[in-house]
Amino acid sequence: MTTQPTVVIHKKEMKRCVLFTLAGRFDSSTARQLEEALQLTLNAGHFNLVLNMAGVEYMSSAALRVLISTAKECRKTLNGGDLRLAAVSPRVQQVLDLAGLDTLFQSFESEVEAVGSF
Amino acid sequence: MTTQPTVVIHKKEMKRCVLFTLAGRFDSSTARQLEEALQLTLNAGHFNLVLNMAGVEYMSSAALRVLISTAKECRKTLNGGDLRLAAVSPRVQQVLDLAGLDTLFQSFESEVEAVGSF
Amino acid sequence: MSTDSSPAASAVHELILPAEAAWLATVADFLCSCCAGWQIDEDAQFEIQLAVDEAATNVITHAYAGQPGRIHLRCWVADGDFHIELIDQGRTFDPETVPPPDLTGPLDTRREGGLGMHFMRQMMDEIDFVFSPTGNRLHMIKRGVAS
Amino acid sequence: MSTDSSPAASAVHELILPAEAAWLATVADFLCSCCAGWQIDEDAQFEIQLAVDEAATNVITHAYAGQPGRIHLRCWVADGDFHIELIDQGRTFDPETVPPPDLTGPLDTRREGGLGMHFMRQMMDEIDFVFSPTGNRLHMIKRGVAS
Ligand SMILES: Nc1ncnc2c1ncn2[C@@H]1O[C@H](COP(=O)(O)OP(=O)(O)O)[C@@H](O)[C@H]1O
Ligand SMILES: Nc1ncnc2c1ncn2[C@@H]1O[C@H](COP(=O)(O)OP(=O)(O)O)[C@@H](O)[C@H]1O
Repeated sequence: MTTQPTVVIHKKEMKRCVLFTLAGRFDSSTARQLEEALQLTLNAGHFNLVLNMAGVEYMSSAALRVLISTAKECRKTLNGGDLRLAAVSPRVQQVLDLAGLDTLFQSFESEVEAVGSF
Repeated sequence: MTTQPTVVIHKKEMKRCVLFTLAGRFDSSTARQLEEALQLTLNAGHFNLVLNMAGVEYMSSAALRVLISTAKECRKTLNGGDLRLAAVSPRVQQVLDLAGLDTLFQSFESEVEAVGSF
Repeated sequence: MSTDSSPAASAVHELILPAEAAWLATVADFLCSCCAGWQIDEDAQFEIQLAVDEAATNVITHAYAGQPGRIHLRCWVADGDFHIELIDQGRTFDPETVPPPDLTGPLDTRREGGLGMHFMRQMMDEIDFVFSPTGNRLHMIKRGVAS
Repeated sequence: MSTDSSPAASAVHELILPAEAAWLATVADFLCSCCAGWQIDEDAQFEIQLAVDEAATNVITHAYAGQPGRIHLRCWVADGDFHIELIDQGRTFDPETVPPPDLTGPLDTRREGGLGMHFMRQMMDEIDFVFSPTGNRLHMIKRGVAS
């Protein structure tokens, strides 16, 4: 049964990056929660971010907007941060492809590889 | 996300009774599936039945109708069969109470006790 | 009739679906979303769901009696009360003639069925059937459940 | 307009909800139930969901621009094609003037947004806006997905 739209955004600070584990349905309502979580991290001065997308069932253009703006902010820092993706499902890949974003985000099969890339 | 209404009806033949483990939402659509499963068992000559209700999230009067008719059939056999309940949740208990059926079905806290009662 | 024009009333949420039992789970999902939006607690949600499920089942089984048809649901909140209307174009009946069920006899004297209207009456504070040429309309109210 | 009177057409399922983003998950549930009933496969369901979600988001964000309002959804199947209409009473716009998004430039030149209409066009076979005094109506068709 549905209650309110729910997503899970789990954040873990690692040595060289911050790892977010995302799950659920990211539409224009819940994308806002993602935006807030990422913005807080940027405000705290962390610009190396990994998003583990394995649990993301659904993602609309509203979520892409958040990924794009966050990635831009990361990259424009002096030390050159980045937002990288891990464990992208075929569904999420389809949405990235549609937006022509597939080549613009570094994407890794597993969380470990993505974290290890920083 | 919802797809089609789904219930799970798992059946296990024990030495002295047949144990059904039920899960999901039993409304007038899915109560029919329960009716079929129970009827097949009665047709096979089994009249000692235990229903483990732990997984039942919801039950309407359509499901009670099935419980009543099955219990009647069990009890009218020569050797006096019965339909007994186990692990009834507060929600399901509320529905049984509303129908004045709380005292008419033997109900046990656990599956083991219900199976052991035969 | 609906009080959604009063200042204390919420928007009306509506769902129109085929009168088939397979859609009852969708009705439950819809109610669940509506109730959550109005901060209706889980106990009251369950009671509303039970009443609406029984009402919709009666429309499917009795009003349309297996014939194809539609059920139109409208629900809203006004002054803390939850309101729901079920509208159908099936046959009419006289709710007054529905006998109360036997809730005390032994099992072998119990009818199989005849509990739906009883559940609706127990779960809701007010139940009102209006039959008109534009359709049958059942209005149910559960009081003081919404914030 | 709707073709639900043709012999090959299904019943029309309808949902009327507040134009608020919190209701998008309910829209998804509703679509999911409708699609499952019409044996629409999961890939097509996902594509329909994406198009409708973008369309509903635009109604909330642009047509009503944060003002209270309603979204009326109607969907049906005819001759194997899935149809959906979104009706709102918000402001109108000219879809022809929406520029296609840049899908090839480097990240720092990409706009944040401007992808919704592109997604709708990619996911559906036909998209048709009709603006009239009774409301704005977006009709989308996905062909050959229903059995
Ligand atoms: N919406 C309806 N349209 C026509 N007849 C109805 C409707 N609801 C109830 N009835 C009549 O009232 C009777 C009692 O209904 P109910 O208490 O729900 O029990 P049941 O549906 O199990 O018979 C039904 O058998 C039917 O004759
Ligand atoms: N339903 C609508 N009502 C009014 N304006 C709309 C509507 N849908 C789209 N638009 C206009 O078209 C533009 C492009 O929409 P879209 O491609 O979905 O991207 P975005 O919503 O991210 O701007 C919007 O910025 C808005 O000006």
